[in-house]
Amino acid sequence: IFGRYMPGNSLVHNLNPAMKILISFYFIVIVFFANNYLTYALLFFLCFISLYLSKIPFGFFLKGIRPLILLIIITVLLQLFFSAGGHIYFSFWIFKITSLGLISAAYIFMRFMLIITISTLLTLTTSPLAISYGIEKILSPLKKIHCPVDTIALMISIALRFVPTLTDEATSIMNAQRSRGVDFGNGNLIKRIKSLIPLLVPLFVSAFKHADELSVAMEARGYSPEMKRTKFKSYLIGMNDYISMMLFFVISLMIIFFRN
Amino acid sequence: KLQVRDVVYIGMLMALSFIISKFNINTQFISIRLAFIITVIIGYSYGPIWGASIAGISDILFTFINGQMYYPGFTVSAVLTGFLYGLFLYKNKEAKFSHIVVCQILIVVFVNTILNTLWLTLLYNIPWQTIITARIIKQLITMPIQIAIIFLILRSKNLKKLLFRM
Amino acid sequence: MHKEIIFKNVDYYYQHDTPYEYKALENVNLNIPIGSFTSIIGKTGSGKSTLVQMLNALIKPTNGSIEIDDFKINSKTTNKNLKPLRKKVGLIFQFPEKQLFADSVREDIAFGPLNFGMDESKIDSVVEESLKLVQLPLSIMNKSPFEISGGQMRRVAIAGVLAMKPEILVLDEPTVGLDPKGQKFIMNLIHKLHVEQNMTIILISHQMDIVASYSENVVIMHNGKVVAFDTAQNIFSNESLLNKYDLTLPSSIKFYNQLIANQLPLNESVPMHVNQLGDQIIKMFS
Amino acid sequence: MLNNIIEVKNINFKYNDSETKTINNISFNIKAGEWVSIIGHNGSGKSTLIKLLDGLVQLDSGTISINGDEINEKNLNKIRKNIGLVFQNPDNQFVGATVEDDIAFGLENYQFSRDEMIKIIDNVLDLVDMKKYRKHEPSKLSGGQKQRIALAGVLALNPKILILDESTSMIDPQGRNNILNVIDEFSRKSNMTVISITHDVEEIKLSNRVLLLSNGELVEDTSPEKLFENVKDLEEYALELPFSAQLSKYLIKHKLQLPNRYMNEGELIECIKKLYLKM
Repeated sequence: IFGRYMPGNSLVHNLNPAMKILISFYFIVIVFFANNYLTYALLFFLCFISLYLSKIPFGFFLKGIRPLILLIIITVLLQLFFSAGGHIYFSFWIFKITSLGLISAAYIFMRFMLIITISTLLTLTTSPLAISYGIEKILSPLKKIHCPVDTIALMISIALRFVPTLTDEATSIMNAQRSRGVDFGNGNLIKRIKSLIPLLVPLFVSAFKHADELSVAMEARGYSPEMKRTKFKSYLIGMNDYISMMLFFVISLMIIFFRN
Repeated sequence: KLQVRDVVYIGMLMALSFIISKFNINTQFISIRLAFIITVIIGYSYGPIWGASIAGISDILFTFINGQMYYPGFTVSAVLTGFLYGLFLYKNKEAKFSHIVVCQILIVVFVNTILNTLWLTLLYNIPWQTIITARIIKQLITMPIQIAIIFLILRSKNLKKLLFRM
Repeated sequence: MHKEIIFKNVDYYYQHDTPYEYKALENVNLNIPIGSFTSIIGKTGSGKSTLVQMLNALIKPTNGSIEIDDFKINSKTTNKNLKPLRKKVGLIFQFPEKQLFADSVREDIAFGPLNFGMDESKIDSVVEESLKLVQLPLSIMNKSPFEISGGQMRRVAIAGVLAMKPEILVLDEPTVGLDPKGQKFIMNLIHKLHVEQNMTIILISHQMDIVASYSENVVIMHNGKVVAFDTAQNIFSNESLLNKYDLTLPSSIKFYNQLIANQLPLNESVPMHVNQLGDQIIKMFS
Repeated sequence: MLNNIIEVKNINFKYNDSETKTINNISFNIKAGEWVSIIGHNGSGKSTLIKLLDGLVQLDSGTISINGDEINEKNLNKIRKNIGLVFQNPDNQFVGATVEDDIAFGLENYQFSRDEMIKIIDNVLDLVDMKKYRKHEPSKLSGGQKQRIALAGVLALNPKILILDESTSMIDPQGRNNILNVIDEFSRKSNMTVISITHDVEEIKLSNRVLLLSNGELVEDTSPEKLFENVKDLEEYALELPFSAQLSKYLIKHKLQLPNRYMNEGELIECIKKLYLKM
């Protein structure tokens, strides 16, 4: 499975992808403005509402953030030990746990959880295809300065279309080389880099062969990069999009107001 | 100016960057990310503007698809890296060693060391002094490996035939 | 020492323990005799490729085990010490030319043997021998594997596996995408290896004419299960069995059945290829 | 009298990096509604020939007219709309990330409106019996299914000519039959011309006419029956004799009194039966 999209039919799933990406961006930026418990609480409130509305099972969501747990722990520990100041609770060799350290560890933990929650939620509720559509829409004002947005959109969709194909191919090339005695992921640095050559060379060769033939097929189907094309895919911007946008905007104003 | 083939090639290279990032080499001390090879290839074949745009878009797209934590600062770094590779390597047939070295040093100093450290200090809320030494040491180890790989790609006749079809 | 490759209660789940889990093999029990030519048939997605990849421990059974000689593969098998097994069982994948990577044909063929620790000094003779087996001129050795024709690429890839001197050769659709002449060449090569070197052959194929003409045993797979395993003669005599699993009859048997339907007295066993059918017809006239 | 939908006159073509001509002075006409097989060994120029027909590579000399229009740089778009091309590897012609997106790709290029697209996609998915796969991704389809989508994608534009470039050689027998049936039916209904590059005798048997290429030259322009009967070294042209021909060859070699001409399976059975009853 490519990406971690979880198909569904919730309000969050059905938001316009461009809008969803913009809102996520906006959210990540306002996270950095939060600096006291109230402002963090507001942001968590927003996250929980979104999560609830997405109808994603909480367990599944937790599984989704599992790969990031190590990162969170390390960060929290870093904070705990390195931002000194205030009352000292515990001290061992160069490590000290201080009141200030505890507070900043708590803040950083919350900041991480927020960014991760919103990124994960976006991933779980938006298919790769919808993400590419969203990026295309966000870039579309650039058409005015003659930026080839449609062409870029096609590049992205070709990329997404071939990720599963190339993944399968990479697996089968690896298997073929394994049965010829290659040990992937073993040995020292040089040995590891070397063991990638029998994987990467065939992978590139195959990818470019796909590319050569696909470009002929696309030309045969009447495509040319400069032409005008109509669009099959379309996502409407509905009432829900406006409401969510407003909600995020209002909360961000509150954060500006309540921060220290 | 772009042919149909170029559109498909860039799309395919983006897909490749996603795939090969799964084969990053992680040892106890350092990790080598392979996707920079793709940025080099795009920069060499299509120049700084395409290099920068595709690097930025790939960063956003794949971070979201993978469900990693998104942070806009790293998109800025990716864009700059793509731009620099394009600026120095675009249609650089001779691929002079000095060009590659200067290019990689600029990337290491401005992007990897200054910018990325800045993003990390902002993101993790830690003073830069605590991580800068470790980061510099890591850069000093990976830089020669990256230079060697770029040099190999741009200078090996066989690899060039396979990787650059335009 | 076993005289058989033994699959014992083998299950395999893709993405085990995830929401995407899906069962690719279910309770497979199969004993393939060493030294035989066994074909595996079944629709796309029936689990054929999954099954044969287990012979090299590329994937390991979720439950159950596989025994090949002294090797036992089960869910606990680690990736260490697999080299002797992988040397013994040569795998030729679909479109094997996709595995070519080296600067020269020679280097590519030598890759496997070198990985398995063959002496540098013996490499040249092994490469030459393999090229002769696949009937390519030695002059091709120093060419890049990407500069030769598609048919030649496939032969070089096969030579690369043969150079490892496997005792068991597993082939997944080795003739797909080749023209009839190329197909015949590959099948004759496999047949020759089987007859002359007594190599155990396990072949996956969709082409019933090929399966019928060459194999001794046939396995039918359907939805991850082995639903039939018998001699080729018995399998292909059982038309309703083949129909049940959406498999076609070989041309020779189709024609034979039509002759029988026309009340011609061909009372022998079903013919496995055109010459056998021809012989039966001639016998009918004598 | 049927019109010539394709007229090829004295065409020549050579690739830049090659020393010999890939296409050497070929001329032929194809009538609307014909099903023509093109055969020949690898490197005989078959694939180049069809790329020339679609204007995907440019002629060195000679002319090609499609539906009355001589191919030049300006009318490529019109020419290509008349011609649907299905290639060998189903993976290398799938542009869209889902089935419906892929079929839409060609329609978007010819600027159909969204409403038209929805209708057309519905129709062609019905035609190739893939309606329930509409939202599926290509990686979840079998080779045969992908090839059916490729076919749907070109039929969506209602082409006058369908060209198959070894389109069935990489898929399993059921998939192959399935596709050939769809094409057969569609071409009869809409008088679509079919040109197919193939190594497969079953496919050749479907055609009215066979063009045999060798080293860039057109060496035979004949019917399937005559081909199986007259051409001695079919294997040299990357073909295998049909089963009935193989069998009668073997029987004749073993002194059975069969007529020395090509017979299809039915004819051969009749012949053997007669012979047996006479005995």
